Amino acid sequence: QSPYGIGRPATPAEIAGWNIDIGRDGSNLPEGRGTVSHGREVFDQQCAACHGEKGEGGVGDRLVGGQGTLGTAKPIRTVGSYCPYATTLFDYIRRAMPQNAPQSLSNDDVYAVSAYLLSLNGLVGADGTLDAKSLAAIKMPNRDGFVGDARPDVK
Amino acid sequence: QSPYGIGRPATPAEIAGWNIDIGRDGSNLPEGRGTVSHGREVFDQQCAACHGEKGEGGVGDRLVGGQGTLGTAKPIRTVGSYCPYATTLFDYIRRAMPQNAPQSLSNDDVYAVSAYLLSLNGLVGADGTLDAKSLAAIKMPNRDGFVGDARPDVK
Amino acid sequence: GGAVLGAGTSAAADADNLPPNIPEWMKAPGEPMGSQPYGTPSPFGKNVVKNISPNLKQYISASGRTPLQELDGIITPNGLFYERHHGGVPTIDPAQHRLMLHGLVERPLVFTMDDLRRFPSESHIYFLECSGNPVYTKPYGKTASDLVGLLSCAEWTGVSLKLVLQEAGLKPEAKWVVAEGADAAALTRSIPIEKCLDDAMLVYSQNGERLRPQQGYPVRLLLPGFEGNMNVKWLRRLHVTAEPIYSREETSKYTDLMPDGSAREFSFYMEAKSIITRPSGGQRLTTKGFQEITGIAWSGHGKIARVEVSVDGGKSWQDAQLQEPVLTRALTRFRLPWRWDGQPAVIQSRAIDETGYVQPTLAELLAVRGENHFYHNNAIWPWRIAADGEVTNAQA
Amino acid sequence: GGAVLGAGTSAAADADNLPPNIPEWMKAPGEPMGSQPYGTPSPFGKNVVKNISPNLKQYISASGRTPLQELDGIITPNGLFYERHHGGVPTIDPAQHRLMLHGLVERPLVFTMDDLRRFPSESHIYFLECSGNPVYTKPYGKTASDLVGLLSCAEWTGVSLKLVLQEAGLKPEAKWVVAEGADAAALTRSIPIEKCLDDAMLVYSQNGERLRPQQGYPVRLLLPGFEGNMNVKWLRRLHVTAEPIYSREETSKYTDLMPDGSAREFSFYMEAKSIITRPSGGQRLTTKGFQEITGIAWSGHGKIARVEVSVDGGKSWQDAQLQEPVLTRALTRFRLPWRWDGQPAVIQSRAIDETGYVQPTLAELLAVRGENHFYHNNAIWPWRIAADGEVTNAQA
Ligand code: HEC
Ligand code: HEC
Ligand SMILES: [Ca+2]
Ligand SMILES: [Ca+2]
Ligand SMILES: [Ca+2]
Ligand SMILES: [Ca+2]
Ligand SMILES: [Ca+2]
Ligand SMILES: [Ca+2]
Ligand SMILES: [Co+2]
Ligand SMILES: [Co+2]
Repeated sequence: QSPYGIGRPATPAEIAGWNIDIGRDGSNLPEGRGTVSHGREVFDQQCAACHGEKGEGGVGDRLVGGQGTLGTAKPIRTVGSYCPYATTLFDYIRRAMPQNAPQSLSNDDVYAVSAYLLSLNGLVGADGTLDAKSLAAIKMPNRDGFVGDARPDVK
Repeated sequence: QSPYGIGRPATPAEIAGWNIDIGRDGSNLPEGRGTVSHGREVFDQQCAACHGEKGEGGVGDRLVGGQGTLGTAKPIRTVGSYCPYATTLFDYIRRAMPQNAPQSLSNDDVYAVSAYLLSLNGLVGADGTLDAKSLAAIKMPNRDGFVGDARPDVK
Repeated sequence: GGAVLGAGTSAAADADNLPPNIPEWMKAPGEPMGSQPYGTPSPFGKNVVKNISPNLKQYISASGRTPLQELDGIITPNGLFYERHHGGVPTIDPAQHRLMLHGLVERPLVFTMDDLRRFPSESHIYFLECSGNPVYTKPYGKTASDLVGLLSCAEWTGVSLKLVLQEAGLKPEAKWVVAEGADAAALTRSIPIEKCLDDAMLVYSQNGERLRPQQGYPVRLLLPGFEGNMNVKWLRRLHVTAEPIYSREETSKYTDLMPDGSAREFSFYMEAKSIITRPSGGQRLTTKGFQEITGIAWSGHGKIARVEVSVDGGKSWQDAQLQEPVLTRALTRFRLPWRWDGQPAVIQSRAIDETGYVQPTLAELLAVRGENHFYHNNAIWPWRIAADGEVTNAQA
Repeated sequence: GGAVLGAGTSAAADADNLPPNIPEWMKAPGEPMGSQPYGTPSPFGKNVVKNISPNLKQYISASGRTPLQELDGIITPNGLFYERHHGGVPTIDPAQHRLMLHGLVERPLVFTMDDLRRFPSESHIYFLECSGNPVYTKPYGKTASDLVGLLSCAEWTGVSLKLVLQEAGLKPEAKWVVAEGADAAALTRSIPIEKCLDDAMLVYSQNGERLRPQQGYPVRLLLPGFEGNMNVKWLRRLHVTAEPIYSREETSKYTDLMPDGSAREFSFYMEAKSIITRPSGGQRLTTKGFQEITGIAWSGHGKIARVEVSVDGGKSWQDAQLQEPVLTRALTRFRLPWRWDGQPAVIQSRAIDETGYVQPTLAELLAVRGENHFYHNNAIWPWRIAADGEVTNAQA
């Protein structure tokens, strides 16, 4: 049925090992959980050097604040103000952060540090915990801020 | 009259310094002259290391012999057997030889070493001398051996 | 005679090598055969390198630009192809690289590089451009490379993505393909299935030879006309899905903020654009009289239909000559003969593509998109020529 | 799946980097931006270099071949462009290089490189081939590169020679132009004026960037379709004459000896030719089933009209698909889908150009030209595939 007969079947175990994509509905979020307070520990140790003590930015992006600024002359785009889905935050941290050692965090730690960053942005309580279900349930402030490609927009 | 007005005039002195082309009629051959015997000295000192003691070849091309072989199964193409014009020999030695120091020979030496190579090929007497006039007058054995491009030659 | 001088033109000549003298490089043999098993440019061209800012915040997620004003024709040599990566350039052993194809397919598959090369191949000349090329706000760059150097063009060889997807068998719900790179950013973008079944390719060669590491060795995605970031390099995984994955690179980055605070997402195509590369910013006209004006034009929507050039600050426009053949979604070189009268002048080009779209001015773009739009700036870019021949950015 | 394996394909995979494991190159950042201001190929491609015999008599007047069987598409990357020089590769300072134009002209002129770049420019993709590619006698080469690797193709940019000649004004007696290189061989060839006023160019760029030293930096002659040697590199002088100069390179060398002892002189054009590059000598089929057959075709007389491929030792022939656009005097990539049944096979291609000329067999050429002809061998070259998949030269 394969027209060229090229390639070999991918096994479920192989797919599970490589498929780290998280759907915006939370699909494919792994098991595990993490608290804001553990997230603060992870962040202080592994993230603050690049993103600042309070996520205010440095070599790495600013991660906190900016809500309400997107329509102003000086928009501040952060995870809190701009990112439409919390799943994206989890997905990105797991695949790419910390920049010096990507894919090194446990799933629990990714939940924890996501929880901490969301708490810094006022989107999770200071004593909160995140797991697959609660992370998927978060409604980000800019969730409905995106529109399609309207180009050609100059006539 | 120059459509683009690009470039500057070349002076006669500049042209004279660079124009080393020798026509097959001997045009543009320089003043000077050289004997076979002086040519042997030049050759022994500056050419034999690459072309062999008697021009039999080495790192450089074989320069002697081969007359009468061009139509055989093992043609030997040399200055003597193949080259249609003696002017080509002069032109090439002056511009390109000795390979380790091109354009270093005096015109007299180029005449001399050309005379020597032609004498080894039986085309100049052992006590001969070459200058512009006598070099241009030499009729090389393969002078009439060339034909035009007959392709396409396979149908 | 005089010329358009680039930044790196060497100093005045040493008369020893000028006529009537014999230049020194004719008096001794040059480099022997094999001194460069893989050739490199002349040492006299050592200034022609990628344009990399010495003041970047960090160099792991960063970009390096093609020195467009130094180049001719439409092909970018591989050594000068622009770079943008988010996790540095990985060193991948092709024998250990795998491409996994899974998700909404009948038969999830794993391919080796040898497998990918066994498919029917095809080659096309396409441009590739980063969507943030250039930004909308000052300070604007000085040279053509500073402005739009995140742009290159090559002959790509690979397999049609459609054939690879057919090998796995798409399920009816398949609407997007999520592509992931094998770099430290595991860079991820969602591609609409229509593009994947149209002209998308998995490419392994660039200008004849294998991809450079900076361009995705051993295999990358190539989406003709789509913004550079989507052409995922070091491709390791294709996940066929029903909706986009909303990856960080298609939400936080590569979306276009509008003045009202909304943002355009999934804005894939690079619209028609052009720039004069000679004379251009940083160069100098050293003489009045004949000067060719030349540059490049391109459009993600197809072929360039026309390039117009103005030498009077936009008052009047003339058609430039287009280098043949004009290829779809490739750079198109344009040329216009011109005589400079020695007076100050403002020169600029505008591209029109086969859809009839006309490259806009910066003011027109800013009026609609505002200063915070960041991506997809395809404005006309004028150069100012001063009476002394200096060429500078007329918007700066 | 299996594949056509090239000589340098890496060894078996280290399972640590295979799925389901995360490959090591995703777990730490790669090379930062700027680690290669001028990019180079992957270290895993270090076997893809020019094919230079280790047994040459000397390396000053010698050649290095393009590894054709490793390449895709039609563009040869500059680093792998074939080389042939007679006095080594000179290192020329472009600021001290001059082109002199004299002889049967109204106004002898000297041009700087800046002058030459001021003329109207044009770019074309053309092949370049050495006339001795390959020889007529055994031992024949093992690989496509060994056989016809003195062949490459690039996008060239420069000025039409016609414009430069017009600048000096040709006298009516002008019939030839003698071109001289600024190398240690002061290499000299006579070009008929018709070619000089047709498509001849003075080129300074190759695939976008300046010529490589090995290809004539800073300026060379480009005579589309003419034998490589005439495309004089490091061009310093154009002498307009009434007859050819009968230089050593057009008498002693680059003439074609016939069986009767006569020799063809001024045999300029490279006739139509093709070769299968994959699968080709030195490679190995590792599996039965689908294999694409691909190769290149070219003709000095214009466009390739058709390429036919035989997979049964010449009994039957099928039309291959030609890569678009087919350009005049450029390489044309051809492709044919094929399924190998695991049996021994002999595969070969033959090119037909727009003049209707059909690429001949070696036997046909030898019957007319004999074994001592040396140059302009454009024979069909068959490859033998053994039952174990090994591909070898079927004429060897
Ligand atoms: C060595 C420096 C470094 C470290 C350590 C690091 N980051 Fe980052 N981070 C960056 C850089 C640089 C970027 C921007 C990358 C890009 O744009 O490609 C980034 C981007 C991000 C973003 C995306 C922000 C956005 O708005 O798109 C998040 C979220 C993030 N980092 C979280 C973390 C977390 C959590 C950690 C620790 C577990 C961490 N980072 C550690 C450098 C670092
Ligand atoms: C360092 C080595 C070397 C030296 C010294 C040298 N040659 Fe040569 N010569 C060569 C080589 C190599 C060639 C072939 C060059 C080529 O084919 O491009 C050659 C070619 C020639 C040819 C052309 C032969 C033909 O049939 O086309 C002539 C004539 C010649 N040399 C004469 C001389 C003379 C006279 C001298 C001394 C004044 C000299 N050579 C010194 C290496 C040398
Ligand atoms: Ca000097
Ligand atoms: Ca976009
Ligand atoms: Ca000034
Ligand atoms: Ca390992
Ligand atoms: Ca010839
Ligand atoms: Ca065998
Ligand atoms: Co932990
Ligand atoms: Co003397």
